[in-house]
Amino acid sequence: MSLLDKWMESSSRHMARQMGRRSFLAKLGGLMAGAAALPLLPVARGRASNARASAPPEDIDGPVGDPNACEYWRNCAIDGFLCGCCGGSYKTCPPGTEMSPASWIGTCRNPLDNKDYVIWYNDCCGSNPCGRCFCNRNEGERPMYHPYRNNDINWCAGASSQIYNCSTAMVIGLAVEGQPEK
Amino acid sequence: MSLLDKWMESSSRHMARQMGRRSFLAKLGGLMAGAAALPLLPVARGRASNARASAPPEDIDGPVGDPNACEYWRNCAIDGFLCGCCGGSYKTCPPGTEMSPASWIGTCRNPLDNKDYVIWYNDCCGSNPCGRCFCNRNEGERPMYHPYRNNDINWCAGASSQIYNCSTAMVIGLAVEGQPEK
Amino acid sequence: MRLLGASFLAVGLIIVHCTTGFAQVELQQAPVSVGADVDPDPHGISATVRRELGPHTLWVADRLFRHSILFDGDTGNALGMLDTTWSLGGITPHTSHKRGEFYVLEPIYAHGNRGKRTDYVTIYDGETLEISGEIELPTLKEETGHSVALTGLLDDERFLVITNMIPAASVSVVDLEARRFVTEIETAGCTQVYPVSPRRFGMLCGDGTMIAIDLDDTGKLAAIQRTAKFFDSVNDPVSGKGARDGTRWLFATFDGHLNEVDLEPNIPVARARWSLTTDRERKADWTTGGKQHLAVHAKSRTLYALMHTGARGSHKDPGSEIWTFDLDTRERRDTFDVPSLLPAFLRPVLKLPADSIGHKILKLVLPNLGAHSIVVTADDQPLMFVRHDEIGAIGVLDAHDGTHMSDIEESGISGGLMEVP
Amino acid sequence: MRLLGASFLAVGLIIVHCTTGFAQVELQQAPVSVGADVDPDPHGISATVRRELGPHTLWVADRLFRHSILFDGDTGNALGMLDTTWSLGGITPHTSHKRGEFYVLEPIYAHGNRGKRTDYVTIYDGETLEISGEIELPTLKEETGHSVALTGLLDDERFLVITNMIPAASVSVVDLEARRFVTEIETAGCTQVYPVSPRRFGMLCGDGTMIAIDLDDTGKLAAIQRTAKFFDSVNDPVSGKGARDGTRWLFATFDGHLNEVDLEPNIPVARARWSLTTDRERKADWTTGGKQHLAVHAKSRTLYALMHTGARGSHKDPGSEIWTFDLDTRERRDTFDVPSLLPAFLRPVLKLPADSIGHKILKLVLPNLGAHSIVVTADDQPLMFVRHDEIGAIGVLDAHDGTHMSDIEESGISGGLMEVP
Repeated sequence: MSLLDKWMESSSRHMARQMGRRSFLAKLGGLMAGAAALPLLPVARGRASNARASAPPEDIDGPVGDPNACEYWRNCAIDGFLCGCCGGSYKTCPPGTEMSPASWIGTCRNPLDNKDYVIWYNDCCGSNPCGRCFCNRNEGERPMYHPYRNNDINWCAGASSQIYNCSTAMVIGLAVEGQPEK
Repeated sequence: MSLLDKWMESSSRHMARQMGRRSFLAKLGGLMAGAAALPLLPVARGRASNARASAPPEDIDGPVGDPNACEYWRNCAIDGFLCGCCGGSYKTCPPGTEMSPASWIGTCRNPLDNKDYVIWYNDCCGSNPCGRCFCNRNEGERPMYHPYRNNDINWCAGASSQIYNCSTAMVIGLAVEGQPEK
Repeated sequence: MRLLGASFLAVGLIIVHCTTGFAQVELQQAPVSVGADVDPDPHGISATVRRELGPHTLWVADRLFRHSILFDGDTGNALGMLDTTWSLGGITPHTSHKRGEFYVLEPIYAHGNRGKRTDYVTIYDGETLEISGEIELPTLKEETGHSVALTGLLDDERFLVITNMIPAASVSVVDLEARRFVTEIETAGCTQVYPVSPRRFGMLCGDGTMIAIDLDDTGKLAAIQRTAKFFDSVNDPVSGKGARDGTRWLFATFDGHLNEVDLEPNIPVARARWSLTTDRERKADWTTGGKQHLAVHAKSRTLYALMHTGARGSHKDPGSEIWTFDLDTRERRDTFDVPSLLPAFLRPVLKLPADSIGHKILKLVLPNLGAHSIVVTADDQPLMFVRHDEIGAIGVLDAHDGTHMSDIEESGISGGLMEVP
Repeated sequence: MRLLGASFLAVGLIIVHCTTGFAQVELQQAPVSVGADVDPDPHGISATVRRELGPHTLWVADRLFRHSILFDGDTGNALGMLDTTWSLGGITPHTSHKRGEFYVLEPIYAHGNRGKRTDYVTIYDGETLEISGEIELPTLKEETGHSVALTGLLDDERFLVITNMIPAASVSVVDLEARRFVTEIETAGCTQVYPVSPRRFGMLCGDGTMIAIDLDDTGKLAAIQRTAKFFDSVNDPVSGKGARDGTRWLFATFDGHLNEVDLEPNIPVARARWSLTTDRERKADWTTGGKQHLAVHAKSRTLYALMHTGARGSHKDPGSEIWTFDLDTRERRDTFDVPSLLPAFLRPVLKLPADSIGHKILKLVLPNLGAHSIVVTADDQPLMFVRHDEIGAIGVLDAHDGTHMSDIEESGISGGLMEVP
């Protein structure tokens, strides 16, 4: 079990104990209903200073470097239409759609720096399915009892409309470990 | 111009004069809203006695005799999904759908008796498109300014739901003439 | 406004009454002599679905057409279809044979694709397919995906249980007899629903266990019992795509091991897992995969598994072969090839006659994409239906010997699930 | 209820604020050291459509996905998409360049696919594609088909005119500036709308004439003028699938004759028709056909006609060739082959890399189904887009010489229309 997964387990238990499950869920629900500006992450990250911050290298040859190809390195656990083929990009939703506040994650290796990144597959919601660039890759994907690693859930259920348009592939940060089974 | 078409022209003008267009449309609208049991036919027929009535011969070899084939003799001006592939038949709507009260007509020749029949392509409405056995034949089909011979109009617009599922091909009677261009 | 000198005014100018299928003209005007000696087809008749569904009946869900089609698996004929309004649907309707009803779960927005969302269980009459009722669900958490086991009808067809996932795992219970929502049961860490009796269903848990939830006669939570830990959810997770064998549910792991959980005892019991593959097959990367990748024919004690070769991460890839096993001895019995479904998908698109030369060329040229889903009927002459998630054709196999008997063409376009009601 | 000893409780347990794209953890708990030295991608950003649409922008409507996609015709990239909620949709949105808005006509039911129907013009912001307004239409007669010329935006982008057909022909006028429905004009015997100026549009009539309808500055009917009879609606009807050339509209008859109607004079004038085919070609059954079968490039005075060989009744069949004519001299200029669109449709289904051997085999083996629709951009380096009604791929041609430059793949599945906004 990866550190990440272990942490998820312990931190969620901890939180539930601290807050009481009811109040925690109530708070969560309130936040979700309240503002699309409050994304719900299954991981936390350090207060990185902008000075130190960098981005993963993207100058990769072939489909592994093409954000609109299923083979794109970030797409290792994506299931859906690539937003880059729908008017958005792998980091932005198409015009008129809303990014889901909750979503699943994957752990994908960047072939240039050989580092594993945690990728957050945010769905874009509120418009009929895009219908372009369908990809289904499942490296490190897990069944529904591991929800934050499951790509069969309609994550738009957390948005103001559950109508699914497409999926993005955004970097949250470096992974401490590789995919959970490794 | 076929007798049928001429008659349509004169009878509709006649009716409109008789009733006043406003009241005629009001009546028509009321009937359409009121009951699905009141179909709106672009032709009229004699009070045929049941005793004299017969049906066109249907024992035809090959696709011309297969109601679920585009080549079926009655389908000469159909545009849509064949109801026989959707849970209904060429004479009945699929379960749960409603036959449109108004529709377009075609004039198709039965290859066994070599007679021309007026076919009434009633749409079945209220369920999402069937998606099976799509056919588009346009023998005698006319542009939208000849509405009762036009199969591009969504005839479900006359039903209680304009959602189109499939199309039937029902005999109204013998045609006095062949297709209008002949 | 001046009259435009129109050649005609409107469509449908003659009003005709349709009484017991016979058309009577209502106008004074002399009608054209159309069909005086031909019986007109009666207007306004809708077909019905026969009350007793045959053993080879099949529900097929499609996300893009937003409906499920009920097929006669022997003829490939459609018997009827039911709408699903949502955009990511693809769950087949539930069937009450007792009450003669079908049930569709659907979120409905107040204004087209927008506005307030309310979830309903829509009740259809089993013969007319007309809506006979609606049950409003107070929860807005049903997750509207398209996996197996998101919803389950318990054995006496009274309680429907529905998986919720966001923001937390829970189950909604609906009383279909009383036509009302009953309760929501929090199931922290456990999800998907696996019915085994009128009042009990199982759920898979992230800690490697399975729970059995017992309802009381009102549908409220009575008890929760848990198996010992029987799988490693990180290193060899069991797929949620299970197959039922009486009171047992069978689950394959990503690595091709089979877990059997008996949910009959008060405290459910997981039996020791066994491998669907030999060491040699495992080395060649054979494993289970797909969307509905296990099926059981209980009478002949047969387990069917959809198999492919692939590394980790391939657990949703389509299978190329179907392996059959004896459910009791666990011995491998047979191997069926998954038929190529692309020719049956393309034939109608290209308007090629069945078995024409063009159709045969398609069969020769087109690659076999495999299948994501298999289901098997429960009768003595069982059929197996196989489907690829992205093309709309279903292969029909003799489930005894794997003979590819026919195809159901135009069953949809985009995958959802299949179910023998 | 006892706690289930879950391995986790819910998804999304850590609340993170996203301010100017930078994530800040809100919890006291020590977070995992994820990405401390990597800039996370900012959450919640939606793209916008550029304010000035390029000359090669294309709207493509699809009935099955129930949306229209805005494409950049040069790159084949999607710029955005707008929903249409109805089941038989397939009309592209209207564009106001002046106000930076798009308009979609949609019937909305009170309850999913059922309940009271209300029709709306839904207004979208041209950059964000968010809904900025709705105009309710009191009429319930909009006929929701998918032909050309069912709706038309008049030249100064103020008035939208909408064809009604059932139970009688009429036109609804909507003031898009004031965002209100204005009036319904009865047009007995005349239908479809052909804009020619800010206040005037034409309509084709069943008696073989065309009318010009003039609106006043409030959108109400000012006058109706009628041409002499210029076509025989029974023996050689003009297709309603016209192409605009300034104040003139061009219509082909089923037999391949071209009619030109000049709607500039107060009383509109139909010029003498001319034939697109020679006697020899006519004998070989060459004629126009399809769904959008004429296109005009005004600057180069070019008329494009989608041509096929076929008998009466073939007027909606796909075309195999595109013939070009000089609009002024009426001389035939060139012949373009319609490219085969099936390989571009199947390539993504089969997940074949572009120009792979498999892709090339498809090109060799698959039949050319032709195309139902053509549109041409208005600029100096015009592109022609060609589409088959039943497969989702669009061919991109150099409109000067017919070179097949590229394909726009996955533009939809079921054909609607195309429009250069």
